[in-house]
Amino acid sequence: MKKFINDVDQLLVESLSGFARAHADIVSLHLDPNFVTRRHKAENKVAIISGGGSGHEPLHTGYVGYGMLDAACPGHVFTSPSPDQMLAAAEAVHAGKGVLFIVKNYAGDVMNFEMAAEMLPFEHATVLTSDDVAVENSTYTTGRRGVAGTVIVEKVVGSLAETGADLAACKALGDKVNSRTATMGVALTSCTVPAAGRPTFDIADNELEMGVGIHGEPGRRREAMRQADAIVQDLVDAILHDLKPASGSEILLLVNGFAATPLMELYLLYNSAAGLLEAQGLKISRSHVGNTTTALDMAGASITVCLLDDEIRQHWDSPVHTAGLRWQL
Amino acid sequence: MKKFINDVDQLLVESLSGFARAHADIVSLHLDPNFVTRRHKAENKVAIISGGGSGHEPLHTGYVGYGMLDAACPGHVFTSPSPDQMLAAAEAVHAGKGVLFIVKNYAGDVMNFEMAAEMLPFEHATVLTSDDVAVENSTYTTGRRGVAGTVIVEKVVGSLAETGADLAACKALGDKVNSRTATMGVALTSCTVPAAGRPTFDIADNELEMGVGIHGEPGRRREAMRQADAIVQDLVDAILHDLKPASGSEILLLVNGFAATPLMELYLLYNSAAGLLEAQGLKISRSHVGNTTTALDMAGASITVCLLDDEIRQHWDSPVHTAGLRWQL
Amino acid sequence: MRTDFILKAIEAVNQAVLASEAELESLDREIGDGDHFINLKRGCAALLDMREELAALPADQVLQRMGMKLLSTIGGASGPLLATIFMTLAKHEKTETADTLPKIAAAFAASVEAVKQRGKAGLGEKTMLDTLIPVADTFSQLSNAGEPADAIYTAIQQAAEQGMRSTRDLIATKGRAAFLGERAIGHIDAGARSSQIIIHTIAELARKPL
Amino acid sequence: MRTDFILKAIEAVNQAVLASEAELESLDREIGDGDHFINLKRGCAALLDMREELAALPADQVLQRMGMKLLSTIGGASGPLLATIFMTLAKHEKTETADTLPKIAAAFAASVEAVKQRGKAGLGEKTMLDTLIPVADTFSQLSNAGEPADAIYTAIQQAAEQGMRSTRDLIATKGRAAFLGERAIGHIDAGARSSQIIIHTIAELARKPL
Ligand SMILES: Nc1ncnc2c1ncn2[C@@H]1O[C@H](COP(=O)(O)OP(=O)(O)O)[C@@H](O)[C@H]1O
Ligand SMILES: Nc1ncnc2c1ncn2[C@@H]1O[C@H](COP(=O)(O)OP(=O)(O)O)[C@@H](O)[C@H]1O
Ligand SMILES: [Mg+2]
Ligand SMILES: [Mg+2]
Ligand SMILES: [Mg+2]
Ligand SMILES: [Mg+2]
Repeated sequence: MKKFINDVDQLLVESLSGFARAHADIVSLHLDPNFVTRRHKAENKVAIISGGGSGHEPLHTGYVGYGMLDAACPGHVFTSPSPDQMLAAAEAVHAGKGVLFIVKNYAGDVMNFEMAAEMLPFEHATVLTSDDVAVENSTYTTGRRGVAGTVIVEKVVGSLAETGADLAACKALGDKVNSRTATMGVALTSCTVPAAGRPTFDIADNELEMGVGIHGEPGRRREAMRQADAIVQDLVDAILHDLKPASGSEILLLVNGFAATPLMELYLLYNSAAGLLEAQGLKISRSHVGNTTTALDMAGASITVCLLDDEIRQHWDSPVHTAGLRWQL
Repeated sequence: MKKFINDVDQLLVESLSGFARAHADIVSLHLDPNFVTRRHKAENKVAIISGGGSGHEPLHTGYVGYGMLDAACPGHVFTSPSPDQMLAAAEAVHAGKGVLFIVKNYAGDVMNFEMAAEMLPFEHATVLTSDDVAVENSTYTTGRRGVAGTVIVEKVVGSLAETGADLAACKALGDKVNSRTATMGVALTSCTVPAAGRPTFDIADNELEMGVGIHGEPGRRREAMRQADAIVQDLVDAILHDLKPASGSEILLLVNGFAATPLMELYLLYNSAAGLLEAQGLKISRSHVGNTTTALDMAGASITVCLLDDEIRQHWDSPVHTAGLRWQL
Repeated sequence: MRTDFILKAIEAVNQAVLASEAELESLDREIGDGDHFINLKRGCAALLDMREELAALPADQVLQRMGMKLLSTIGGASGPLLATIFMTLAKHEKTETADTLPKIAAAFAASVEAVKQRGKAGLGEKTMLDTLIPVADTFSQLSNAGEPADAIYTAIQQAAEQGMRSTRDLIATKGRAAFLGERAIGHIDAGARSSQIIIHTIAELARKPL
Repeated sequence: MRTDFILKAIEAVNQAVLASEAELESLDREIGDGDHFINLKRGCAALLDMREELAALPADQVLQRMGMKLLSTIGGASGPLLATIFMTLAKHEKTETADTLPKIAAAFAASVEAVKQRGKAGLGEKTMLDTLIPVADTFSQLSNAGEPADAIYTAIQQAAEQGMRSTRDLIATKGRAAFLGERAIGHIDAGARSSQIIIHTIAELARKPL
């Protein structure tokens, strides 16, 4: 393992400190318990709080700021944060209109946020994101994982909250976006959890992991490496099989890098995906390409399609000012 | 080599096509010869054109748009573009006030831009960037390489050009920024040129390359891997040795990832660098952290310090709307 | 329960967990995300750090503080679940001191029930509950039947081991391994193994005179 | 110069370059950026593609088109430099057909002079000029002295080889290797080697009756 770190135990705090220093105009960092808030507390709006294990940067800390989150609670690497973090964050950012938690659907995250919610002295609701179509959905299981589509949920709900909408409306829009969003990812290499010091999985030079999770969880299947177009075909098929969009539907296409895959390749994937989706009669009216939801140092990428409607498009386009997404401000 | 590509020979065009599709609101792509222009041609300003070998994305195509470049000419991977590209780009974006080329100081780039300039039917000037302090400067040699500091030159000069400033003023500001900017980089792994199919250099698991170039050129020395703080100390020392800033100087601190190094580590490097620079009495008034000037799939990072003054700060802060940098718009 | 026993147990469990680093790490790497050992280690270290503070407190407060500490230091899926065990034990200890084996068994059974609630999971879902549920059942049955303490400890250890091993052939429907479907078969669940190690260690300690 | 000879040379040089893939690639990887072979291959392929178009043209136009084509397909440092050679040869061919060895040598010497101007470089800077300059000198001297053609070709090949080898012990002051300082010592310059291969191949071809 070769990484820029000093001491594995200090990695998180040092990285958060650098983040907060570099973006001091946008965020404030609170330690012990750890959480990040906007530099200037917002008033008279639903407080939007997310969080999860670290190692997915810019998710979630990088999305704290005007138009997205009020606070983010970073856990240890790939480990969900604990309820005291959510409670302290909620205490700091609650602005009289309740708290909405946006939580990726993993047992650990769900339980920790649930315990925080039970102890929370404010009105609250939770949006669980579960956009990863690599995982079969079933009422008897944990269900799907929340992955890169979470960024779209955070952007869109964050925008609505900025208008002064109430908790129920924010929760409803979050659920709607989640239900219209599907993601499928592929890894070319494993990630290495710093504290473990060795790759999470072994993968040969001529293999890929189709449907990998953003923590390096195994996916649907291990396959032979092949051309980008063939890989994208499988990703897009899985997404369309799930979303079943009507021809003519308007979509947001997000190509997300897991960290180690260069932009040059992400744009090539975008090109391939856009071609396939347009051939299906879909209208790509919004696009985003970049490392939005990473998996430590993994090489790989995911493709996300969100079915737009006027409401979602409008809230995607609205002003945002965070470390990770910024426009119109 | 495991990369998302179809055919090595098509990689560049497919990637450029994806880039142009994803950012169709900002740019237009022209093929054969290859160049990228703003979607809407700017009028009555100096045309700012940059270019260089591909593999450094978002540099330079990602910086085409309001407030930065009018056009960028992407060469093959790590190979400077050819004069016909610059000529066609200039023809497309010249707006009556002359053309300014921003060129990273490599023999190939310099000669190709020079030949284009000689054939150019418009008034023109060139800013050569040479911020890489890993290389000793000397009047008898090629001099230093242009690396991540180029982004600052492009942003600042692009902003001035937007005000209608003339060619001489744009050239002068570019030269000023370059002379006040110093960068030093370090690699943890090699990059792999797709057409070559194997890593450019071998490096052991316990080694780093101090002063590496953004094409995987060897640096000052091969050293033992060590803690991030110690690595950053060497980078910062090299920069300060070169810039010799007066205590109290105001600076822009840029931590640039070479592509495969996660944001989490880049922020840790930022934290370390900020601490050292502030201990020297410097005032970090602007910051930027991310993959701005990459080296294909290399793991590693560079640190850039730019000595600000009112003029440079103002043009750094001004509105920009490109794929790679966007604020206030 | 007695505070001094709890403190001894913290030390013993910490050692047992540290001794299983490679195994726990690789179990969670195979069908999870590889951090289960690190999470437990962090929790154990936090408990060790608070021994002095705990020593002066009655057992119910000790258990409650341990639960809160685990809740805020472990994170992940195992954090809230392990914390739930201690917080439930604390509640029981407060209303009625668990000074006999049947009372301890009842408190433990209530804790496991609370874990089921929190995790919305039951037997056969390839989680720590596959260790915990058989242990709670065995413990209650044998202690209510008045079996000798040593026999109970041995039976608990066997139940834990058997439960842990049963996870190997299961498909997971809860936790991170649930994302794997059939691919989880053939791997023991990390949380089932760590709970078994913890239970084995505490039973061993209980066997010896303090 | 004759168009049919130039066309034959394109084919021969293309084959020689392709045959040196591994060596050229590794030379430029050691002290450059590893793309020199790819750049040359792209240039050769472009010239091969235009053979039909060239076949009908007089030599000066052939050389000019080759230069322009290389300029727009190679890129990098070698693109403008190799293009400069052909564009200078074309200019000479236009004013006075190079139909004798002394005239060809003069045109070649002028081309090398143009490369020096373009690259702002001279002998001993560890570039292709360390091959080109000795070749130009030898060619001019021997052809002006009226030496037999075969002896001239042999001497040119030797000069190229010796010049190429001389780069091994040099520090580079121009091109990408200049960034390396002392670390470039011990490595032959890729452009010096490729120029030597090209010159060797053309001299070999010139030796044979067409
Ligand atoms: N819903 C659940 N109910 C009971 N136990 C669970 C549940 N989800 C996960 N677990 C247990 O937690 C263990 C994983 O713990 P850990 O690795 O620390 O957390 P995470 O899965 O968040 O990385 C699993 O091996 C499993 O035994
Ligand atoms: N200023 C110069 N003058 C003469 N030759 C040069 C100069 N700079 C570079 N070269 C030659 O160009 C060769 C490199 O070509 P190539 O690898 O194709 O381009 P790049 O260096 O841009 O990657 C070097 O090996 C050297 O021989
Ligand atoms: Mg975890
Ligand atoms: Mg090159
Ligand atoms: Mg785990
Ligand atoms: Mg080269």
